[in-house]
Amino acid sequence: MEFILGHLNYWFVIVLMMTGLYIVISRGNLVKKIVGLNVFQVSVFMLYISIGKVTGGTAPIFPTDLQGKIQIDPTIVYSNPLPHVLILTAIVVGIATTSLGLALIVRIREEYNTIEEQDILDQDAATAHAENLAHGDAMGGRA
Amino acid sequence: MRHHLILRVITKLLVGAIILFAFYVQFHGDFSPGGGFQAGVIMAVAFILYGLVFGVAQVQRVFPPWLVHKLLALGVLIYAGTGVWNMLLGYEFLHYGSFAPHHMSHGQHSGILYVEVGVGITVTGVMVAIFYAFAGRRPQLGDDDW
Amino acid sequence: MSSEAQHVALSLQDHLPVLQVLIPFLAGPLIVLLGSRTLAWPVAFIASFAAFVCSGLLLSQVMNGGFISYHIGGWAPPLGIEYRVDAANALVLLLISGISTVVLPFAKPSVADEIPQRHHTLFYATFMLCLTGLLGVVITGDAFNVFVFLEISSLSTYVLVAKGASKDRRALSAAYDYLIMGTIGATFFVIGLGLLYMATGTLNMADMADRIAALGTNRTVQAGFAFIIIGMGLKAAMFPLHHWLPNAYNYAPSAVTAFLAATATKAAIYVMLRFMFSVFQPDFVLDMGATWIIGLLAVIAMFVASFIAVFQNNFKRMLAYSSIAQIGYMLLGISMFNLNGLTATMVHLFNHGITKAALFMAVGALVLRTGTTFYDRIAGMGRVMPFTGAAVVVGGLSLIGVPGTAGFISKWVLVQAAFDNGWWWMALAIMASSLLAVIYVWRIVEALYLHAPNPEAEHQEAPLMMLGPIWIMAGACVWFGFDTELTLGTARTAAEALLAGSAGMAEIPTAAMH
Amino acid sequence: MDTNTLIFLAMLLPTLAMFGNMGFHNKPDLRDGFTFICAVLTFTSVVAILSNVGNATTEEISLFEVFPGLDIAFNVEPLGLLFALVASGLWIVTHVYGLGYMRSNNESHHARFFACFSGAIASAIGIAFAANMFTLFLFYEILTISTYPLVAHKGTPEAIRGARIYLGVLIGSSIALQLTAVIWTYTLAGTLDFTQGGILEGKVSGVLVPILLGLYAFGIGKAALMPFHKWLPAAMVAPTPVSALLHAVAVVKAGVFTMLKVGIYIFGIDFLAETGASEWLMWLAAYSIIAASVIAMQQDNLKKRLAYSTVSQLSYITLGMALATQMGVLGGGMHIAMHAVGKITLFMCAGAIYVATHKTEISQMQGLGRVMPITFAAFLIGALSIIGLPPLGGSWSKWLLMVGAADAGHQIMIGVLMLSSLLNVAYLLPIVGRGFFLKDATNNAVVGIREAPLLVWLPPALTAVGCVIMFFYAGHIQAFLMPITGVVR
Amino acid sequence: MIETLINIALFAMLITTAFAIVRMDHLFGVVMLSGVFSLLSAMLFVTLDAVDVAFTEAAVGAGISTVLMLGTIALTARREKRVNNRTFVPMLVCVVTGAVLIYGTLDMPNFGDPNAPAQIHVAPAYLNDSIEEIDVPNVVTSILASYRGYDTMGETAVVFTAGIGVMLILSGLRHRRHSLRQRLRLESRRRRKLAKRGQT
Repeated sequence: MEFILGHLNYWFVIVLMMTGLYIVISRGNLVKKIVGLNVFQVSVFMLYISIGKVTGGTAPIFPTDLQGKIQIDPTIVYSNPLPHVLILTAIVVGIATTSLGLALIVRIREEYNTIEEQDILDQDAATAHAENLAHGDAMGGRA
Repeated sequence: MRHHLILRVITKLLVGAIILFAFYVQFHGDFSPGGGFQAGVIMAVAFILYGLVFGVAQVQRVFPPWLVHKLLALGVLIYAGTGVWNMLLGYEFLHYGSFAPHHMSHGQHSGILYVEVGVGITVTGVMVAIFYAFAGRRPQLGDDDW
Repeated sequence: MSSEAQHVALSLQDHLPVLQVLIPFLAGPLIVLLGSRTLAWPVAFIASFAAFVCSGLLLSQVMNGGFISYHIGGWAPPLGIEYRVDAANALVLLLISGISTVVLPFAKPSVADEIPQRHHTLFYATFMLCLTGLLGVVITGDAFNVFVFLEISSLSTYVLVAKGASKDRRALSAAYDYLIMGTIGATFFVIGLGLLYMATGTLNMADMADRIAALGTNRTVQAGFAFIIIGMGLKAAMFPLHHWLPNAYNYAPSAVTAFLAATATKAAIYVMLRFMFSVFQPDFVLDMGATWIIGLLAVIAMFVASFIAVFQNNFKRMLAYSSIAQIGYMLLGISMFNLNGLTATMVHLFNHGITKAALFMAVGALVLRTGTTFYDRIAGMGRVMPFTGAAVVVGGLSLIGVPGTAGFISKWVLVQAAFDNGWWWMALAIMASSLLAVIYVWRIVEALYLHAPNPEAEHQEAPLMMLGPIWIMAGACVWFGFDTELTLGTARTAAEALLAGSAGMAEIPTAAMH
Repeated sequence: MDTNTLIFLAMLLPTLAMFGNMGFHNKPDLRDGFTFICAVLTFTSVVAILSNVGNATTEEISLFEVFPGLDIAFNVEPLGLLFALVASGLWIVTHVYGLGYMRSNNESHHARFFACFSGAIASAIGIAFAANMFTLFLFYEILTISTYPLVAHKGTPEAIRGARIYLGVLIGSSIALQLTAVIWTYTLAGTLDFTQGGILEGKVSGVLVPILLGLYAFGIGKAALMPFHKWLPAAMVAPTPVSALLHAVAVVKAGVFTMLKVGIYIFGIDFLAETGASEWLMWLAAYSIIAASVIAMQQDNLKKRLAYSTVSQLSYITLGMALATQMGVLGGGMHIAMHAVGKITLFMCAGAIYVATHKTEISQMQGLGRVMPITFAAFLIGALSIIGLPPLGGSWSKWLLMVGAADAGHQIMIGVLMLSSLLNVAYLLPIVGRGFFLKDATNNAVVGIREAPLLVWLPPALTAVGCVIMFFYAGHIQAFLMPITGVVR
Repeated sequence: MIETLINIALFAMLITTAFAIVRMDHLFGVVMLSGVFSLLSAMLFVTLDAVDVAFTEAAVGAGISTVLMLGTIALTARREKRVNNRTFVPMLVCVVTGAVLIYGTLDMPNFGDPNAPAQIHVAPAYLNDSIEEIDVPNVVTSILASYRGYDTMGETAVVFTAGIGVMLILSGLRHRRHSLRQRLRLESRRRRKLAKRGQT
């Protein structure tokens, strides 16, 4: 029981992660893929933050007095600040990726007039087919 | 959205407050949650809001794109420059202790301050730049399509 | 943290590890800040060259064993981030910075031809960031720092690939696919790191290695291992995870392809090696049965990708598939799991890098004159561009592994490794897959020489700015086919350290900063 | 000059000729003259090496080390010296012939042609003087690559196809099999130096010995052992000078030379004899000899017929090695020289016929002997030498091979050799007979045909005379080669 | 216990949101749900004592990225076209990956365990020494800007890369979107340029 309770958090996170991953690889809409990627990444952030949590702990910010001097209270338990730092970085990386992805989507839409993966693949396949017709057998056979 | 009078008035009031809040988050990050990154985002939000309500052209008059470009590079250079300065002082890269060799934490304080400013500037610049880039494209949908 | 009184001022020499990354790092924003199209290229080139010098100096310090540790911010690991240079990563650093220094002069005319002028400033800034990211990934001794720099390089790579869109819109979808796959890979890597952090409480690789060794069998660590290998496998285009690569390489601007093909996947392979051997122990890797899986995938890659390469009608795409096959050789070296095998991986990483750089730059020269990379359009160009054509031949021979070229050396060591394990059938398989290389290389040679030149093309040799870099790389292919002291010697030192596991990493260096 | 300098000179001069051809590509006379001088000087250097060292084996000189235990090194030993002499000597003749052939046939791209030709000679000399298997392999591959443009020279689809087969078989077999064998040897023995008595004894045993030998035997595609012989007929699309020098002398001889080197200095004859590892190779060689001869009989294209004849004759040399007896090896070594002179004569005659009449098929050659007597006389002498009749050079090497077979106790092989001689008669002499004695049915074709130009008919005439001379000097060659068997030290 | 219940409740909402994202094909709704997801996760981060992270996630996930996504769908399309032929392979991938992860959890320390390796190895050093060494109340800031300041510099570079990347990608001409007049003007300019090149 204790094991289950102690790991329930992680399992929830895993379910979320896999939902995100599922959206990324199963959906054909480019924007939705990016949303999925976000869900996936945010769930990973949860994994990290869960690692840092200490039962009965508090946020790793020391109390200060009015002059800004740090008060040290040995009874307070702090959660692990390191994962927080890592995740701050990771969030930034995430938004950077998202914005790039979205910028690409805007351009793709302009060039292909669609943001559905299948349509893009079809158009690319058509282009490739045309290219192969033009260039394919010009070399006297396949090999 | 030129016709939304209330929006325009409130926006004008809000922008100042948001910028103020951004500065608070920037320089109070040592004591409470927040820091350069969050401050940068908030600062950018101020400009984005202004741009959304008054149009990109308006905000670009206040905050011209060329300045945005310079700023986003400048922030990174401030951060890395802090480290280079430490190196010039004969210490490791980003060893803020070098700013006050005899009082460790003072040096650390100034170091953190500088780099957080760098982060803030870059993040503001980048967010605004991204907004400009997206806003520079003509939307496919009108207001009422939602 | 030492007390202030004892602090000895560091010299430039001591700062080399951080300068290695810092110089290109600064160059990126500097180019943007200057905002000048004329200054962008010189700044980029100088920075890249300086990084090359740094890596040369670093390599000369560690090529006979030992390592340099640099504590960024003065915080000793595991509190702070550590840069740690040993033979393995010094060689990769040299490759990456060297390739970028050679590709940049080539890029100048190529980029001018392929990318609209108003983008040049930002293009070179992005290029510098990509270089920074790759160097940072390779040099660091901190596991999370790998992720941060990996993302710098990845993001800039997506952008660089997307810049091919001014010639072919498919560059955009290729970049998007790469972005999705790359981000999944990076996220897998982060998950793996999280699991490792959970089990060890540290992020420093050397520290992690000690703690993992102390843990014994631990399922969290095992899962972490799987995620890290798969995550890096995606970045390295390990066989079933390679789908992003052909399109990305094919539609990216020529200069970008030349740079990426020679460096990006190599950096990922290096990280894989580093984690497998230095963080997890060699024994752990064996217990996981990872060598068998990697070996199997490698062999499939060698044959399937080469086979696909044979049937391409597009030079660039053919080379992309050949890259996947060649990555198979590197992974095969890992799966051999002996000294020669790892040496082969390291040395092939280097040799294949220079070979592909030469070939992709030659492609760029052909694109400049003909506008495309299809066999029928570049046909006969070997006659009107004799030097470019000859470079293709030299690079192609190195790809096949003909003696007197760099590719031969790596193949030699790899086959030797197979014999060391008594796998003579594997030796034959390696050689048999080389036969496919003979076919796909020779198709392009025939196209270049045995057909009448395409009348629509510009009948002129590539400019000197391109020929120089192409021939530096082609020359390197030949040079390193004979002089193997640098490549093979360093690779062997690196392989020894890697096989020693954390023993090659653990002790606190005597040459520490203070 | 000391021997080391001469070795480098012998490789350098053809390389120089190669660059000369590229450099002076639009000054034909200067270019060809330069090449001729280089050819003469190359031969002179090889002769000078001969006068310096005789038939001794010299210390190896390492050019540099690629990695420990593996260097690019050269030395002189009798077999290699013989090969170098043959290759460089015949280069002079063939160059002269090539000039005549290319100019009277209006072939294109002379500069490229002669540049590659010189490059091929340089690598052949490199093979001859290689002191270890690695160096030999290096030059072996360079030889393949430098001859590729020669085969593809005409640029016709047929030439491209031929060149593809040529390169595919040669590079393919050498990379896939020979290189594997080389690396395996290196892993086993830790060295690749050619050592009297071999380096593998005691390092490998059991079934692995024949497997390793197999990797070598098939990997040395240039030796055209069946079933890796296809490239040789395919390469006949090349201009005749190429067929003459490269595909009768340099390339194929490089193959069988490598085969002998492997047998003598990597495995060691005694080791082979002891383990019986080469027995299967002997049978395969015997099969090749007969099968190729039978195929040759069915060819109507003269060059193709000669090509299959070459396949058959090369297997003599492989057989000599596989017999693993002193006499066999000697015979094989001598056959390199004897067959070279004989076959180059035949090829040059075929080229001369082509130049004069543009005929390639044997069935069209009725009566040509009477209008081209010198060419056909030379052809006859060459053919007789190949068949092995005294007083021509070919008889001696065949004799030694038979003695070797007897020594080894394989009387069947004597039978094979004799049968092969009969087959040789059957496919070579009818050509001459047709030329001299048959009348063309229409009789039109002969009208207006004259002997080919001087530069084209003189070289085969010279080599035909060479065939005769070699008969009388065979004893010298045998004595010269003696050290390779390890008897005289 | 209450913390646990809150956690479970938050996770339940998160999972519901995530599933709703999978099901929904109206992109505007998807984007909004993604914002909701970020806000919920920010709340979760608060209960897990990560206030800095919560702050950032709220600002970035619910703020900036939602705005960007809205901007994108404004420029592209509102609806996802449903192609439901690919579910098996993605499902398989997810199940296998999830299984590996679950396998990995089996040896994990319990959630919130104060004696977990992560709690006893490096983190205490930060918590104990940073007061003396850096003297900043927010330990996250100390680590972020000093102990691991180099990572943060890298992070800044990532942001910078994204910024110039978006500028590079989006600053091209929108050829298909030009009005007729613009197109004509561009055409004449190009022709003039060609003519000039012809003269020289």
